[in-house]
Amino acid sequence: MREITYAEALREALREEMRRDERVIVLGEEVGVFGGVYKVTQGLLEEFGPKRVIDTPISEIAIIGVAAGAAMAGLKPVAEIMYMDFLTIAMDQIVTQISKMRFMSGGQLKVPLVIRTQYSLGRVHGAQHSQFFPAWFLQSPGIKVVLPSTPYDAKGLLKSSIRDENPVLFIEAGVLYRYKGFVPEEEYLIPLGKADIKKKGDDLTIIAFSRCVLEAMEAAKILEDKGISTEVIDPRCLVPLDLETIINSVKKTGKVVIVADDVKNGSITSEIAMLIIENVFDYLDGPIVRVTAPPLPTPFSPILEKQYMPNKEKIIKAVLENFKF
Amino acid sequence: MREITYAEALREALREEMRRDERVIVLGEEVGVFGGVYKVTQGLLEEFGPKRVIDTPISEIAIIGVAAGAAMAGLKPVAEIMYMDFLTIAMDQIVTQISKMRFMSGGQLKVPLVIRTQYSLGRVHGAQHSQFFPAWFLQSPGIKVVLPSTPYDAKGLLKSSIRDENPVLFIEAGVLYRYKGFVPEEEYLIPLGKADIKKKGDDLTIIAFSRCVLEAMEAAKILEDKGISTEVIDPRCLVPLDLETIINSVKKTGKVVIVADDVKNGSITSEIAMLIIENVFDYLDGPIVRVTAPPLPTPFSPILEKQYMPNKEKIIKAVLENFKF
Amino acid sequence: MSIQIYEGASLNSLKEDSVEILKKMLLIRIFEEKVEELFLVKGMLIGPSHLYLGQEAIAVGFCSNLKKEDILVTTYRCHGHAIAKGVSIKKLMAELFGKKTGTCKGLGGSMHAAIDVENGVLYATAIVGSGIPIAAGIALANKYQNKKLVTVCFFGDGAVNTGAFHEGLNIAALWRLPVIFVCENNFYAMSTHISKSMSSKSIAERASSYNIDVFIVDGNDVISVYNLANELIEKVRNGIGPFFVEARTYRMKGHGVYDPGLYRDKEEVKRWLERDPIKIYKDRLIKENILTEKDFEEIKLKITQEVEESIEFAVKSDYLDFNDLYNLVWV
Amino acid sequence: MSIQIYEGASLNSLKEDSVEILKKMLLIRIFEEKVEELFLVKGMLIGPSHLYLGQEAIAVGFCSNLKKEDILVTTYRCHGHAIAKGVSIKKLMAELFGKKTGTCKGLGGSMHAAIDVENGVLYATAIVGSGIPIAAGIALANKYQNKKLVTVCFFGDGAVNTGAFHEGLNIAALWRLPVIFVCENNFYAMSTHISKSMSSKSIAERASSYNIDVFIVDGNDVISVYNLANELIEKVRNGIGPFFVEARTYRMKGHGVYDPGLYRDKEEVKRWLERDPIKIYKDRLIKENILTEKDFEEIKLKITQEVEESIEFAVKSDYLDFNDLYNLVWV
Ligand SMILES: Cc1ncc(C[n+]2csc(CCOP(=O)(O)OP(=O)(O)O)c2C)c(N)n1
Ligand SMILES: Cc1ncc(C[n+]2csc(CCOP(=O)(O)OP(=O)(O)O)c2C)c(N)n1
Ligand SMILES: [Mg+2]
Ligand SMILES: [Mg+2]
Repeated sequence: MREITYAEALREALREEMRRDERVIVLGEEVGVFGGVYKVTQGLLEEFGPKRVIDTPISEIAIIGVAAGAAMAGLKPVAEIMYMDFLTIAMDQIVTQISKMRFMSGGQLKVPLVIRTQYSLGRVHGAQHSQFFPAWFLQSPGIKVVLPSTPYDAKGLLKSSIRDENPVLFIEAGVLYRYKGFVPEEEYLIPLGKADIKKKGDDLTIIAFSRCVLEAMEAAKILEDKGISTEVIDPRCLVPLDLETIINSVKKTGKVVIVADDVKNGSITSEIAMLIIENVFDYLDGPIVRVTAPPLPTPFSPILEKQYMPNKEKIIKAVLENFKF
Repeated sequence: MREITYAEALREALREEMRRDERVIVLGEEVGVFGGVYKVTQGLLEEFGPKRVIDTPISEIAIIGVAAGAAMAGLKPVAEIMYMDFLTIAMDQIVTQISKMRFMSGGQLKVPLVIRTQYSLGRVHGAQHSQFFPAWFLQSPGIKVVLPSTPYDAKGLLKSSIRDENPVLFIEAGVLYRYKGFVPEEEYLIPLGKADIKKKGDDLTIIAFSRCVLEAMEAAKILEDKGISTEVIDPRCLVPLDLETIINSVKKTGKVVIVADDVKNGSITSEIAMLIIENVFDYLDGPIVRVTAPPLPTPFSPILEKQYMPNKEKIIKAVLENFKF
Repeated sequence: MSIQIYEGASLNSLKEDSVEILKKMLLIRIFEEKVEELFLVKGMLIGPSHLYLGQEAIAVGFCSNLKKEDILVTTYRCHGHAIAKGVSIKKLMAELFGKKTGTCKGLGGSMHAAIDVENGVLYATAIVGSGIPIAAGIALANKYQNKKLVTVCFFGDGAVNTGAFHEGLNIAALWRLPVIFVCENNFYAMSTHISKSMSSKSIAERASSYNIDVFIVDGNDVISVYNLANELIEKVRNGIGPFFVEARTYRMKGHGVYDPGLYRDKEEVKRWLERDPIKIYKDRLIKENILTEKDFEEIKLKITQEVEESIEFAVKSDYLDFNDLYNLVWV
Repeated sequence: MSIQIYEGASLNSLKEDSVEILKKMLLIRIFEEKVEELFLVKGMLIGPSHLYLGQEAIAVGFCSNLKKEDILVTTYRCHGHAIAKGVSIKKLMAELFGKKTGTCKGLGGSMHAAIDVENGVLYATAIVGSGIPIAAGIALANKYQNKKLVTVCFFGDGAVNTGAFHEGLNIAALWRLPVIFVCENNFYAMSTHISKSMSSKSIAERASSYNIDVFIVDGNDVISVYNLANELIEKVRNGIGPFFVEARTYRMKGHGVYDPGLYRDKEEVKRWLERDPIKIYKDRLIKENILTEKDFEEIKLKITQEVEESIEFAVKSDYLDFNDLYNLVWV
């Protein structure tokens, strides 16, 4: 079984899709000569040339705007925004333009593009380089949101994102780039909107996103030893959301913990929790417990950042809390 | 009893605070010579001169950035962003800069500014001029969020916002500008973070925000005739949120409907609902029902826009649905 | 790069098109006057709407040189560009009424009504400046695919101060993209005169600092606009670009239909109204014996008829069913 | 407005400051070298950090002319500006360690470590370009309050392509704000050479299109920078502004501490290293008999000692308690 890193898996996805489809181009800051600040696009310039792997100025508005225009006119751009924080510069293009293009043109426009970005929480980057706010895009119908947690998922989901005819925001977890996992040699795709049950279990459902899936898996192992059998679900996509898989699990376990790296208030955990309550309330036999970041900007200090983040201890505590009921 | 419009009430607040405190300045597109596209700032230029009432270029990044700098350096700027949609252009300044300045400087910086904006849902403005996404700012600790629903509240809250030492996002409802209500001649302030019980009641709590408060009040009247006594709570501020008032009401009624103009997924209603569930779950004797916009961009067509928006009929339906339990 | 004041008042080059051009300008004029009436007098339309009255020469001068497949990116002030590019006025009018027979099925409204992929109007945005990087992206795709297509991006003087303008122009110039940026300088952004919003001496000067060839043209003189457009479009079709045009013009009315425009000096308004682009051009055609006053009246009558029919069409059309909206968010 | 290539190599004007200036530059140099060691050799520091090695003449040339109350806005590459402006290196170092004795109590880290309100460093932002409109706002407030304060805003060549740069510069020029924009053009934004990111012929040319007086100065020649700064600061203090300075310089090392900088041509690097601003200045001082080689060695030793002490201070300091964080979000 072949093991490669999350970054390599992403690179393979890009390379395969670029080979497969001439319309796919890559653009962003440092994606070409430098191979990406986290080396995800390394080697692409050499293979595909500067026409298809395009270094841009520090112009986030234009990176996204150009990608949108190119998508309208027949290409399939993959635009990289170096840190998720910098999406805040391009929100007009992402939310007020791209997400609404198809709808407000009465279905005329098609804007098949992927915005790749990564959040750096956990890498001691401080308040302006650690933001994670996927919930914003729930409020902006018209763009899909993907949150891969493993090399396998990263590759399969990125390939599907590139083939999708809709705009896709593909949010990577910076801390995972060097993390290795099984990725087959053969080509495969993972459909957008299909959750993955990362671990089967009967007593409680842990729903975790992105980096937190790993923490959840470790917590699950420890809990198993304590005799608590948890099921770990990784929705993988926030939009579209595979509510069915979540619901089926909750029907089985009756207990839920939701884990994500965003700040608690208005987080994706609020939304997932409400969806569960609105759909399968009667099956719940304990409170839904949420494990998230607290309502603070991210502190730089390494010690404080660790305390700030969701981790396996906090997840275990949440699970045990649920079992008090 | 004096009745004035919501726009006039806002103007009075600005005028009074500008008279009271020389540090208060107003800046934005069309705020000076034109008096504001919705006439909120009319007459201010004449009274306070171009040094304090500053027309800007179409530069949303700079409007907010300049306000931030001026606030750091001792002024109390009130920056106007003409439509809430245009906040998407300035999100870096609002979220990645302003909201984090105090925290990431270790408490050194103070950035007392107000960003006034308005959302135009209900005015047939189409997808790019009708957005309402207050939930975004829940994810960005460090900025207060105010949502006035009446002329009285608008005035009292704006005055408090200007006096506050923190950044405040003050979101007006465009459809309410011409709506009249009681506003006393004498000066008054409304503290930020204090909900208002717009109507007392015993059977069910309706929590409504901004424009939806009016719809809720009309629904409440009709429900009263049907023998259902609802309590209508207007939190008025999203950050800080007066959870206590909400909790006390829920403890009394056991039933909740939450109404807001944002798109359902990831909306402020999700968060409020979860807070209720996390705090007073045991008091609930029916599902929390949410009345929001559907997961679509806003359609232009006047007929479709009406169907798109929360209204009293939808609220009544939600209340009756709750009573099925 | 160079800044050139373009004057190309020769009628010769547009001979075949000369009456067509007048008709197009008139169609825009009469369409917009009717729209204004539908808002202000008849109360049949609501919402924001920004008329193209007085700027007709620019849209027509450019679009008369474009092929159907060539691409426009425009703004909320888009009716004129749409008509000049060949979009059906029936669909356009229906869009203003929010009907499902509209260009955008009634979901866009006046500010996006121009969007008509079939006729190459790929985008009309209501956010000032936002179309500029998008147009650059379209040009990039055309260049990449070796399509000999021309992209023309229209925007106003107010857009020049947005971050999107700066980032988009820099990239278009840096990558030498086949696109023409046309800034319709009507000297006002809402009530704000350009002297109050832009530090540079002129739009042309600012644009040329990006290392782009810039042309200043009288936007009320359709012959000059046409001839300039012809030259630039030819170049861009052959892969040379980008270009920037500052077309100086004036709004006959307020910013939007509801704006009486009182902030403008009466003398200034009067001076510009005397330079009505249709009147100037019509007089020229008559002087050159290409047209008679009678021809003109006939054309006007016919167009008025056509516009009335578009209203009838729009009024009779249905609204989309709300449930259909769910099928229009995603591909 | 004009673009002027500034050369002011006269030592006279800085006589009293001349040794102080060397000391400041050396303090920055040695501080940064130690920081690099703490990251790469000792592994005692983590996270992103961007050293000021090679650019010392710019910060020192400017800040030596500023009063304590004058204001800086800087970026993630901010240690040099902080030191030049008088921020304690103990607090600075403690900030890099994330300790509560740091300038920002450990909440900012290297990229914001310069923020020290007491010493007039009001802001250090990690988002390229974002400080430019903020600096304009600070200048607006100073002008409004009739404070005779100077605001200096530092940023890199890469910032020139951001929307924030454009909007901020336009407003500063339009409103004639008392601020000096100093673009430290080290020719690279990460690995991207300026020729690959900017369409304009030069940063100076782009800046001057905003109707601002622009000066190009050798950023490795502290005497020129000092003299230019002195002239401009005098003017700005008297209400004349804004000004824009393109200071040409070079990073001695990679973009951040972990970047070996392999994308740069070896010859180019070599050429620039020969123009080490400290070496140039030191040689000049020795030549002019203001300093001896021995003085220099003594100064170095003393500074090294001082930097070592800052490390000791930082290491010994405590972290903030997590619960304290809740008191630092709101006033
Ligand atoms: C980013 C942004 N800011 C503000 C507005 C509000 N607004 C709409 S049109 C307009 C004036 C634009 O003027 P100009 O670019 O000169 O175009 P014109 O209307 O004259 O055609 C403004 C400020 C907007 N739509 N988008
Ligand atoms: C808006 C934004 N985009 C991208 C980045 C990532 N980034 C950090 S520094 C940098 C290069 C900046 O170069 P320059 O402005 O020349 O400053 P220098 O590092 O050379 O001092 C980039 C791209 C960022 N911090 N902010
Ligand atoms: Mg204009
Ligand atoms: Mg640089």
